[in-house]
Amino acid sequence: MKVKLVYFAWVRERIDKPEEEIELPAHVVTARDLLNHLKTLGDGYEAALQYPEVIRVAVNQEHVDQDEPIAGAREIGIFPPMTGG
Amino acid sequence: MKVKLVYFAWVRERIDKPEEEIELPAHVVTARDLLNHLKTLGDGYEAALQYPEVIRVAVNQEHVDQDEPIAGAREIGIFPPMTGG
Amino acid sequence: MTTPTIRVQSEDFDLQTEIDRLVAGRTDIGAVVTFSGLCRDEGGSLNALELEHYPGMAEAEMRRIAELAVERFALQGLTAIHRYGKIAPGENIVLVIAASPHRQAAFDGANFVMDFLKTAAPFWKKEHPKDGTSGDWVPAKDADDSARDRWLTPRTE
Amino acid sequence: MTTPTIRVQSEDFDLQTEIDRLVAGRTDIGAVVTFSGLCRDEGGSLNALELEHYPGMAEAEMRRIAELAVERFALQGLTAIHRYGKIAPGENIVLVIAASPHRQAAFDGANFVMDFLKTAAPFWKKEHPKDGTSGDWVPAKDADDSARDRWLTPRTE
Repeated sequence: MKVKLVYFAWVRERIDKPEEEIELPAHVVTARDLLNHLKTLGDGYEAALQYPEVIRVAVNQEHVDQDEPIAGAREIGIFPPMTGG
Repeated sequence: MKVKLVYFAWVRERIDKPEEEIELPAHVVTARDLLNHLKTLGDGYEAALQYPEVIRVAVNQEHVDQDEPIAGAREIGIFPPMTGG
Repeated sequence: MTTPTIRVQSEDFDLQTEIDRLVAGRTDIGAVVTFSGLCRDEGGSLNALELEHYPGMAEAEMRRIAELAVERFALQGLTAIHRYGKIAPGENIVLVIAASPHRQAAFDGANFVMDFLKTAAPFWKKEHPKDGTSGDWVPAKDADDSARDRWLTPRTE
Repeated sequence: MTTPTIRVQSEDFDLQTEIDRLVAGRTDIGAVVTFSGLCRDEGGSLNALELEHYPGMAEAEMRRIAELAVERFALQGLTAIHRYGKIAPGENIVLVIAASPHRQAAFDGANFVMDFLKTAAPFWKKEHPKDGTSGDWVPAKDADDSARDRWLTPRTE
């Protein structure tokens, strides 16, 4: 499955790109699996996702818990806790 | 003691004047005494002060309880509960 | 200590202008909460409300309440403006602005001022109906006393 | 049901203009509460905050939160505007307006929207210091989670 990933704030800065399309390996089922997979893709990813428990994930622009499956996602947002307002 | 009385809202309408100066009889000590004295001054006063417990009194532009003495007052405001805001 | 701005006036006010006055030249204010109270016409039968006030005492009570709020909530700025005279449905009656570094204090400050203003500031509303009859004075509401009294109970916040 | 007005924009906003849009032609609104959040510079060392957002999702989350507030507090109108891009100290970042027949619902509605917006709307703040160094991303605050969570406990109001 191909999916579009979009990154924001310091996650975007550390991965050093705003978005990309990747092919998801079959063992990636949940949002947490995805973060763990991304961590293996290089130093930037490693730095961005060093503490995956603080990272927020949105599937098709809706917040999801990290243990939710991401099957059917067209776009997955990955970002730090929000600090707007 | 001479004192200036100022009336507002339906108290003013029923007494039919916005203010007046009166001479306080010696037996008028508290704000409640004053209301009871005014009630004897005519039909308008009687109608305005029919239920004296709802009437608010201010001495020199500060709220007072009806059992407070009014000695030394220059100006006494007499009015219904406030409905601003 | 912050000195509140208090005004009793017949003219309308502009919220942005009043906020700008409060925050002008400052960069330490993080949160501004405003409350505006409007003349409401539930049944479509109201021509206007007439606001009567006790000149001098109205300003003094508003200032007293405003100073209590500034101290209790450590506000950086507070403005309270109350109109008098005839006010048509949809028009502004009262404005409170509270400024603070953080949002909850600004919310609480504006809320506190409104609750006390309703029950302690010497203003009275009379209805002027569209049908030309002599209208009634708006009765005071017990709910307003209850709203005020929640600030008087021992603090749990 | 009331449809909230939601905007994500780089331009500033004018409170009175936004309120006028909300109440125009209506005479059933009695209370309008606004919250504006400003860029704050505690130490005098800040050149600007840069607000980044997730386009599309930011609007969708703001709308979701706004609709929850409209339903929960029976609001007659709700506007939420959040800016993005570089914002200098003293400038507006966010605006929430809640309108209701009565004042407490308007206060609660605006307060609720701000608490959820802080913790759920995808916006991030980066500091740009005056000294030209690369600034830090503003860290999320536990206090913001606590402020949100008070709306989730069983209601006592």
